[in-house]
Amino acid sequence: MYHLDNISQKKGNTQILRGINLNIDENSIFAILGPSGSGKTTLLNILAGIDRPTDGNFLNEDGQVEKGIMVFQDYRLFPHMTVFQNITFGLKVKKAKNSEIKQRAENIMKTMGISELINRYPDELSGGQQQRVALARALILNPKLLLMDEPFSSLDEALRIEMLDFVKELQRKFQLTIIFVTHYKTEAYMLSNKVAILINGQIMQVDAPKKLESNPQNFDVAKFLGQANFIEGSLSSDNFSSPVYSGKVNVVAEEGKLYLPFSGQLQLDQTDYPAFKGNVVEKKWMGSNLERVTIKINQETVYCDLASESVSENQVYQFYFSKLPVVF
Amino acid sequence: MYHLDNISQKKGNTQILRGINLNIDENSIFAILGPSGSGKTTLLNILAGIDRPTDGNFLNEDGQVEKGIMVFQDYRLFPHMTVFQNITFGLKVKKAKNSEIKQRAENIMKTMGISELINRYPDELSGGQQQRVALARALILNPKLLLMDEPFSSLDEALRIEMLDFVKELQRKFQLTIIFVTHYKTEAYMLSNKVAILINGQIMQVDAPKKLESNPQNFDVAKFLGQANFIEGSLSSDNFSSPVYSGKVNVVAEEGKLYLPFSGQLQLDQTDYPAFKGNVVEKKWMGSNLERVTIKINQETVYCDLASESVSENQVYQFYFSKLPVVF
Amino acid sequence: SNKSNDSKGSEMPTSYKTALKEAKGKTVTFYGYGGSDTQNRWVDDVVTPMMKEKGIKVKRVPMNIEDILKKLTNEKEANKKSGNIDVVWINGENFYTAKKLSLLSGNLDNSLIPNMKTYISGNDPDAKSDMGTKINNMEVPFGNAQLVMIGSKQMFNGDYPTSSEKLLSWAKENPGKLTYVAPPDFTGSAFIRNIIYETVGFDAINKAPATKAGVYKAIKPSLDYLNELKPYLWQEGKTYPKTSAQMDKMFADHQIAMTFSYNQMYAATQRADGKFTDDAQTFVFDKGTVGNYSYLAVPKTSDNKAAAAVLINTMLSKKAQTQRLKAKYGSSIPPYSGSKVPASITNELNGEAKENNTLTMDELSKKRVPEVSAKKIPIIEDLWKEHVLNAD
Amino acid sequence: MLFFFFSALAKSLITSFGYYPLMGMEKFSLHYYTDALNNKVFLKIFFRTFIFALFSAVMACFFGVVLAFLFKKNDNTFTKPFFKLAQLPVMLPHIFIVLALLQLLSQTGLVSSLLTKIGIIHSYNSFPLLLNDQWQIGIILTYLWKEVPFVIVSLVLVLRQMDNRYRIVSENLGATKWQTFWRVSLPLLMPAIVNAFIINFSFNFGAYEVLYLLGNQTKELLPVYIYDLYVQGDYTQLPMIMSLNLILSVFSIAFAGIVLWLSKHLPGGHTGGI
Amino acid sequence: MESKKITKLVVYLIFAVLILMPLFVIFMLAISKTWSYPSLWPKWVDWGYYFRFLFKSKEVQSSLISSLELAIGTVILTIAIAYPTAMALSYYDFKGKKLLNVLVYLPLIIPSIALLTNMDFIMIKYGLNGSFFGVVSVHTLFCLPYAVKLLYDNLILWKDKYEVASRNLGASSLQTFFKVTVPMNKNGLQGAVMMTYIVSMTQYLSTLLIGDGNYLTLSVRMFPFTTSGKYRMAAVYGITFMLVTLIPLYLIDIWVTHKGRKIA
Ligand SMILES: Nc1ncnc2c1ncn2[C@@H]1O[C@H](COP(=O)(O)OP(=O)(O)OP(=O)(O)O)[C@@H](O)[C@H]1O
Ligand SMILES: Nc1ncnc2c1ncn2[C@@H]1O[C@H](COP(=O)(O)OP(=O)(O)OP(=O)(O)O)[C@@H](O)[C@H]1O
Ligand SMILES: [Mg+2]
Ligand SMILES: [Mg+2]
Repeated sequence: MYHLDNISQKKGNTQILRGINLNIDENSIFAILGPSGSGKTTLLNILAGIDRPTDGNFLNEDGQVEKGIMVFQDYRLFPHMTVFQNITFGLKVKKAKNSEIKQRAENIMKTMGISELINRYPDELSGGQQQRVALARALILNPKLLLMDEPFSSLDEALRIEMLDFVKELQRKFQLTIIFVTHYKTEAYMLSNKVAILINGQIMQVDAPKKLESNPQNFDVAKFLGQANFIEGSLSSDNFSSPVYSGKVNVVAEEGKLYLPFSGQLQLDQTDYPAFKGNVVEKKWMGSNLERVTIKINQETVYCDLASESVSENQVYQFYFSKLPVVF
Repeated sequence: MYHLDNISQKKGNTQILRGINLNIDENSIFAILGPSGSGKTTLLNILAGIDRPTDGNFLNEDGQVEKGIMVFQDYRLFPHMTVFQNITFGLKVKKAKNSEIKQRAENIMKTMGISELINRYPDELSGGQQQRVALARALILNPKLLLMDEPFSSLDEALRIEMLDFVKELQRKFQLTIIFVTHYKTEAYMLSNKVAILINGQIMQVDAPKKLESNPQNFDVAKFLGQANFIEGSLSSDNFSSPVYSGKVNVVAEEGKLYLPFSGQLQLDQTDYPAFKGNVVEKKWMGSNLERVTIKINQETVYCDLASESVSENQVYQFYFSKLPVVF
Repeated sequence: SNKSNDSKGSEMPTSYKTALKEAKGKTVTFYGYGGSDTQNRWVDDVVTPMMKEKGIKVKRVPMNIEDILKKLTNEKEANKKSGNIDVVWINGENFYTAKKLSLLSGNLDNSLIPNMKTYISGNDPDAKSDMGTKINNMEVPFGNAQLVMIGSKQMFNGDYPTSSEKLLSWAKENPGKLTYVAPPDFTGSAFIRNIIYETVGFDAINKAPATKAGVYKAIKPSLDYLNELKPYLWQEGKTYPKTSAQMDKMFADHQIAMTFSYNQMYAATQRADGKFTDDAQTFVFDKGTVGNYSYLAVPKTSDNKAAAAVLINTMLSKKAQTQRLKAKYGSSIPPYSGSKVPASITNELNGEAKENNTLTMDELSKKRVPEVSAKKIPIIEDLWKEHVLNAD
Repeated sequence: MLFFFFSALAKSLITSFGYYPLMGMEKFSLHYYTDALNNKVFLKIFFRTFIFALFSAVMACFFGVVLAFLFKKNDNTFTKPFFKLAQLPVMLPHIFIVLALLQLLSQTGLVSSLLTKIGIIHSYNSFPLLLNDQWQIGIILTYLWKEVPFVIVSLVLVLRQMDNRYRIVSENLGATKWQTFWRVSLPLLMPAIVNAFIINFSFNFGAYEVLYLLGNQTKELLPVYIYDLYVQGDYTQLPMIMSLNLILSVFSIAFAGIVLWLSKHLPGGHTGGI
Repeated sequence: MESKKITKLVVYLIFAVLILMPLFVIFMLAISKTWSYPSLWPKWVDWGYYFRFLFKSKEVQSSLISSLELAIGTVILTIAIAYPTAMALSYYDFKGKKLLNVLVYLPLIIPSIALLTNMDFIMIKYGLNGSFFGVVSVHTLFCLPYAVKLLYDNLILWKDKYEVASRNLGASSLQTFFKVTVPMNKNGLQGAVMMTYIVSMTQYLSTLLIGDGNYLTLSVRMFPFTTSGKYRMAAVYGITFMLVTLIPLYLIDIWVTHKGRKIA
């Protein structure tokens, strides 16, 4: 178990992190998900021992500082080294045997699909290739604690999934602890069963993916997990009233906004919670057999992801909530 | 109409682009989608006049070279300038009026959510903030031809959608031509109605998003758009036989692989094309009300995205193709 | 490095004999101006081998006297009893300072330096005082220098300006053809002193108190003379050559008609070197020119006083001084007292003078005037700067 | 080593306060400083020296920057030999160029000879006085000959490391070559230029050798003024000499500080990573 | 395009002439006699003179060795001090950084009369005058401003981005220094080594004063000749000086530009 104990960070006049407390299981993959500028990189830098926090500390089970190996958001490939030299840097400085170095490098380069780039210099690589080299450079070390800062952001989906699988397998095989940071929730969900939401320098929620989406703990989390409509209205005890929907709701916070995620909450099938009648004005195909449907209810616009072809444009449908809606 | 006429590029011994021909409508958004290392950046550099192709040329309707304004994949913010100075650089060198510069900068910074960063230097920004500044620096110019290289890769989903909307609006308002490059297909689909697939330095297909997904023109495209199972089997005329499925197929290419995309092809509802019976061994929640379901048929494993909760683990279901399956 | 522990410096031996014995196997350092290759050659090719025969090594260190002095004062300030400098080439103002700071050891007398006894008479004024500073056995002369003028035969038409009046009138007729090196260059400074002798005489300056006001009062006519000359100098006296080397080049190029040197054979050596032609003729002022000796001294901190004494004696020896008459060693006149100069040397000198068409030793010594007190030299230089250079 | 250095500094300082027991001077006082600062001649020389040092350093940086940019790495035919050539003067002591200039530029020098031969001038008298002249031309030429290459070398060493990524961006955003140079390349090099400038200025302000050989007596410069005092060998003047030296040093340091401080506020003052 | 090339060519030629002309004059001075107005060419030229002199003269040879000894010692000591200093200045923020930034120039600024004479006093006091270490440390002092600033110019370009990465991957500080810092900033190092070597080589007064005559380097022997107008001797030393500076530095330059590659 790793303990983040009240970590705060301030740079210049900006308070970037505000008292972060977290416990991270060893031998697991832990994801930190948060919007741009929320402090993810700053936190990871502290965990890697690169930056010192203004307050708090990061200790392992034995109460000791452990420095994780980092995959940097901006790659930081050594510009004067070839791909091979970059990847084997960590092993070289550990004075591993040459034959072992070579073999491990070959393996990992194959997995990453960068075998042909072995003698290239970083400035002769594409963005995604650089990112893979950066990933390989850290993964080759099978570090006990691995820290990854948006490690897949420049990879296409197919590659990303391959990489995810590879990382998962590596974690299982070598019993690594992986803390990784991303702004891309699907990635977090796919890699980890425990996701912490970092917004504005604070940990807002730590939960399993599905729990997060279904029960965001506050408005900020809901908004960030986003792809949701927030309908303005007025609240009196647990009764909400708005042009779109008026009726019973589950009150989580007092912002007075009805939370309607694009997917998972609205459906056409009948349930106990009728939502509204609305006119489908536009459909935009989104891949994965989904369509983003734009619905007009009176003057309000609501978006909703539905299965492809389940509705037609310019028709009015009755929508239902799949469960009692939530108000923040 | 912009014409890409047989553009080829070679660097060192690597042939990066191989005779690219494309026509791009003015006043539209054109997406180039391709895997990592396929040559997207290289192509965009040529369109921006930064690199000279070894062969071919890029001309506008009048047969002239037009230099587009570029959003660089690696941002390239001027390290010695503040956010404000970076953003207004293009206007400054055009000698725009100070009051105008200030007003436009304020507007765009507000839209990008970086107003508070106005006096920061690039090395005091997070990755996503840098990307937004890079975007703002180009967008503020309302350039006739705008080239964007993975402009949203470091942004979280909520922000990305805001940015996409903003770019779309800008395009409409100022009648821009936008060519943008991405590896992230949803992004391409959301921004553009015409997507070119660039793989291995060649344009493989140019189509509307939905058409692309439903009718990939060859195995490479299919694999890239991917999130698909490719089942090995043998083909005799239009009859395919494999442990998973044997029967009639639509033959596109002769690789002899059955193409089963994770989503959109397999369903539980009955159709004219029964696929196979399989045992659901795992479900992984994917957000957006989808679950990735792992199905075992004999020894083979097939993945499939289904609506959440539509199947249960360790049960056997009958699956159907939504249309006649395709073999590459 | 040949440094010894600084517990104590060596003692000055009492006789040359003990010195010789003590010095065997030692290395003695000779510190002095290193810009004269003829002189360097003399030390390296003549003196060093002679010392080697006596079992002593010589190391010549080219260092300007102000730096040597500063080093010695530093040693003293740091309370060091021993140092690296064994023999110093020194004279005039610097000797005055060194003596005042008691940096030098004494006892350089006839018993320690036998050649002093042989060649230098005790009442030779230059053996008793160095520019007005009593020597007190702290210095031994080892070279003799006298300011000579070198004129262009062609430009002066054979009629050299042998007095300040002649110089002035020639200058008025030929504006821009004369100049002198600006002090504190030592030949330039010597020229100005020589003009003082010409205009007010040695006694006037010699008796003047060593204060700025006193000297000014005494040399006012000289300064006036120089100011009168000024507009007829090269560049109208607005600028002066900075080094004698520069002036020599101007002379060689016939840009100016006259240059100076502290070495009476200078024109000859320069001719041999291909820098001057036969056009260069040596002459002196009728009333004489400034002459002075260069001396050797031994610092108190010297580690090798015995070897130092041997070196000084060797430099003063007839053998070494005879060699020094050769052009390649600078054609330097020995510092021997007039009565004690060996005949062989006189003959050689006169022969060479004839051969090179310059002044004989006799003529020179007749036209030699003594130096002013060392203390007054900086004052004169300051006054020149104030009243001539910067006069408007 | 630093200990030696600061001890030496302390010694200068103590001496400059008039404490020099060797000459029997044992009282501390500031009067050497006040005297100097009240001395019109000294102040005039000081000001002249400052103008001179500033001018030479600015010129050196100007030509150095222009040349360094003209022969940047992206065109290879000139760059390599150019850089090698620029290294040459850096390697030679100043004294050499003095020697060569005397031979070349004195009124009877080679240039004058050449001009006379081809009939442009009548005789050496019409050749302008370039050495030991009122305007310090000889000194400035010497300094330029040494310092322009120094600026070039130190800039090229940085330029080599700096790729042209930012130049590309700038041009892509519509800047002209000139604007790019002015707004992007130059600011990025700014710290290096400032460093070279300060080094040159400090040298020009404090070194005496060249001034000693090529200066003009009526337009004396500070280092020579001090050096002449020193050579006179009058040790009672040592405290005064030290105080002048320290005034000179403190001024240079303050000037360097001001330049560095100003440079933080110039474009390029904030140097982020590249 | 074409006219631009021509302009460049012209500028280049002018530059080359301006640089080479004085060097040529020095060379000619070393091998000639009787070169006075208004002749454009010396009357007497002996092409072999220089080399004969060089091989014959024990003095030149021994001073060459002294010069090299000191220069190499100085380069080592200077780099050892300058590198950490430059890294601290360019990477980290600390109290007194601004002050240090300015103080670095001090050895250059304080006139040599004040600095050296008092330095000599200190050296004498601690018995270091005449020692190798003493001379080298004084040389180092004068080299430090150049070395620190040249290294700084380069280090500031990347800051410690890559060092951080290297240490994070498990490299020790020393490994990081040799495998990352130095190769990435080899241009700065080249500049620093070059300037240090040159500055050490050209030290005159400090070598003489602190060296107590134990190190009669080329500069020490040459200086008096130059000031007293023995141009030929000075030129001979000068040429030698140039050769021993030129050759090693060009070798370094070749090594730096050819080994490895540009960093972009
Ligand atoms: N040196 C600095 N001075 C002031 N503020 C800073 C500095 N460095 C970073 N910040 C601010 O701290 C916040 C967090 O930055 P951080 O890089 O940790 O974000 P992030 O979560 O990694 O974002 P992204 O996903 O965009 O990379 C940002 O708002 C950023 O502007
Ligand atoms: N200087 C070079 N020398 C040789 N090959 C190069 C060079 N620069 C790029 N390449 C190769 O060209 C191919 C295309 O590169 P490019 O940067 O255009 O890819 P990309 O499509 O933008 O990829 P990504 O999405 O990863 O940024 C890559 O395989 C890359 O390795
Ligand atoms: Mg980040
Ligand atoms: Mg790319």
